[in-house]
Amino acid sequence: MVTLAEVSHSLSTTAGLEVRGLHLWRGERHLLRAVSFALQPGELLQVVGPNGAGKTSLLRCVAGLIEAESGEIQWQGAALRTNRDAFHRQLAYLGHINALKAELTALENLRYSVGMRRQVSLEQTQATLARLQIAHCADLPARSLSAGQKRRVALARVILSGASLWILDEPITNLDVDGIACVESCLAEHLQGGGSILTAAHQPLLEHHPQSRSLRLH
Amino acid sequence: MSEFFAMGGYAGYVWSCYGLTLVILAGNLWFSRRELKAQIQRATRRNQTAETP
Amino acid sequence: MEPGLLQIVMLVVARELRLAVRHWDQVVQPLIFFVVVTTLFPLAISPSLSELRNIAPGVVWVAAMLASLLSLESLFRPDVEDGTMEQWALSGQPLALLLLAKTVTHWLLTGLPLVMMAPWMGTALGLPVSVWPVLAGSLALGTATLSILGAIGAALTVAVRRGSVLLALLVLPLEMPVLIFGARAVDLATHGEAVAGPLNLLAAMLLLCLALGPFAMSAAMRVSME
Amino acid sequence: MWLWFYKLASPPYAYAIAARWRPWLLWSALILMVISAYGGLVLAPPDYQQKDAFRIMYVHVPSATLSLSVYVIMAVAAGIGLIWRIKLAHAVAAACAPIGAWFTVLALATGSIWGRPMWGTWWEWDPRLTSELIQLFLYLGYMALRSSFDDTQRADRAGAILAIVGVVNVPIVKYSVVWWNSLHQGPSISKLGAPSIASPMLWPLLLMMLAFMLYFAAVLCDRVRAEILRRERNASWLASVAAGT
Repeated sequence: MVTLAEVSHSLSTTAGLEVRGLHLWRGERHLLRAVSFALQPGELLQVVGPNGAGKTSLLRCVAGLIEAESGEIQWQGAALRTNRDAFHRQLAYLGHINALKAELTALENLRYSVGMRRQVSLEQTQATLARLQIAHCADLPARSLSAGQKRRVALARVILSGASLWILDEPITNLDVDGIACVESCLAEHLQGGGSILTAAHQPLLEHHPQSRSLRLH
Repeated sequence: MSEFFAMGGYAGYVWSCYGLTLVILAGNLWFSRRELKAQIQRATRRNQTAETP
Repeated sequence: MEPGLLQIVMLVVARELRLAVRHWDQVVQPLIFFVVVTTLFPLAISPSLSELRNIAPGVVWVAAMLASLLSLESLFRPDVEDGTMEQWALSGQPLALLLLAKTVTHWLLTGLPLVMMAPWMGTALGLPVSVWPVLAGSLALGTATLSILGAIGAALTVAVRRGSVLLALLVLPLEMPVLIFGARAVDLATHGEAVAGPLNLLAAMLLLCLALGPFAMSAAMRVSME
Repeated sequence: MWLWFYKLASPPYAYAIAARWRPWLLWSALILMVISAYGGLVLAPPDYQQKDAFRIMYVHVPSATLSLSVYVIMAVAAGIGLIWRIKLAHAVAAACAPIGAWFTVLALATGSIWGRPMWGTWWEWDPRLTSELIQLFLYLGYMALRSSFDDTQRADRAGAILAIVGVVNVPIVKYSVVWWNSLHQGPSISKLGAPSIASPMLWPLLLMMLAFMLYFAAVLCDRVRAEILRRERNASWLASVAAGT
């Protein structure tokens, strides 16, 4: 059970994401029990808990991929169900799988996925790939990239999408040490820019960041 | 009485239709009943387990 | 900043065409299947063209239906499995439009080649050359409707293991009217009778599917991706 | 005004109503069936053309009508469930499908048995029988799709979409089958419908239709209660409701 004391927040909740009393069943298992939290701009909330505690389901539920059995999700004061498209334009979601087409190159993948949301110049894309240390993979088909490189291309998509809310499910899987450091600097930069992050990971992310909190699921 | 059952020579067709109707309607009723009983048992068993965690 | 809807559609079509070029075999297979199925009937029935002529419209149409059904497997399943469909659903753009654009491109790659191949197969089954325009026209309208109805079925069964048999069971009953009017139009044409009626009805069914289909597709896709 | 709608939609309330109404519906259906069977088999004079074979009409026509109207009820319930997210509506749609499918099987069987003396064959591509057959495919498709999802909520919503697409298609199928059939035989000589019907023949038919509808409502009560329990997370209210009636 999540006690509100653990997740105290004082700021007004109209600006960010607010989740109240979320219930979700998977078959017979009562996966999410009255999960409630708020996420303000500039904050990172890390969902922690053992395997099978429902971290991924919670993230997919907040993103709008799964319909919760009961409970209320509000984005900037309005219920998610009524303004879903507006919410999704402000959301970048990274799931377990990297959402890359194996036959397309990294650049093509980014052009077709980010292009759905906003015009992004080639230089901007290449700069982001360079930032994630995979500039050399730009023209390689995704099929030939390593798991870590694919994860970085997916993270590049999140960064380039320009969304204010990032929902990242295990963002640093398959990444090596400096990959993790690089991702953490991107996350910090996003928070600084007023963005908010909801993530699920096994090891803590931006642990010592002032705006970083955690939500434990049992 | 017997010419009633003969159905003007179409006894086989008429009575097979009515027989089939009886079988399907009764069967449907019985299976629905059984399904309901099974669900009631499942629900009450689940209630018991829920009350004694 | 925000891309307009037309740009989005162009983006989807461009991606599909690029993927198709790199997966050329998946585009050609339904065509080969269409030819193979059509050649079964002369073997099964009789080599004499005069006999084949009166079943030719039905054979071509049934073969086209089965070929379109076969090609549906590769419509949504790859995208759902590699996660790109999830990004479409979360892009904030109308999913119905994206799926419609993808289905239309899929029709361009599988339906249209079928329409161009059909006259040859019709002739092989003894249909006169004068029938070609009606055969191609009715198939063009019909395969488009089949693609949309098939896409709804594909969206419903994409999350189901071994869903291809279920897909056929769901979609074929819905496609029977298309078969009835399509085959009838070609049959009337071979007897030189007026074909306006069935062709208009085929066009009407296509418009109905174009209007309502995409919403059923996007609703079904959102359920399948849960 | 909407209060009764949401009150009815709450599972315990609907469960209790179904439990209470079921015996009344069932007994009135059975009584009416006996009366109309007696009227149809004994009182009605034999048809001048089909002689006594036409008495099959008293079971064929009601089950054919029911097979279509149950599909429409299923699609409407599915639509309500999808749009307003009411679990009870999905429960009703799920409950309707098997009953409707069995009515379609009954209509097909009695139709082909009825056709045997008239056309001399067990199966005739008569427009009514053909659209009945396609109707059965729609039911089987719906039930097959539902059973392929293990999560009830997803099965409900996927089934609802198929039911709505199907119900839009039903008139199209009926019209195209009639059009397709009329091309071959000209005005249909195989009149499977009710012969020009005199009143002693008519009232048993109307009574049987009513009886079938009441029967459908009674069986629906049972199936809906089972579907409600299947969807209810904690049916603690079950003990309080007169269980097992």
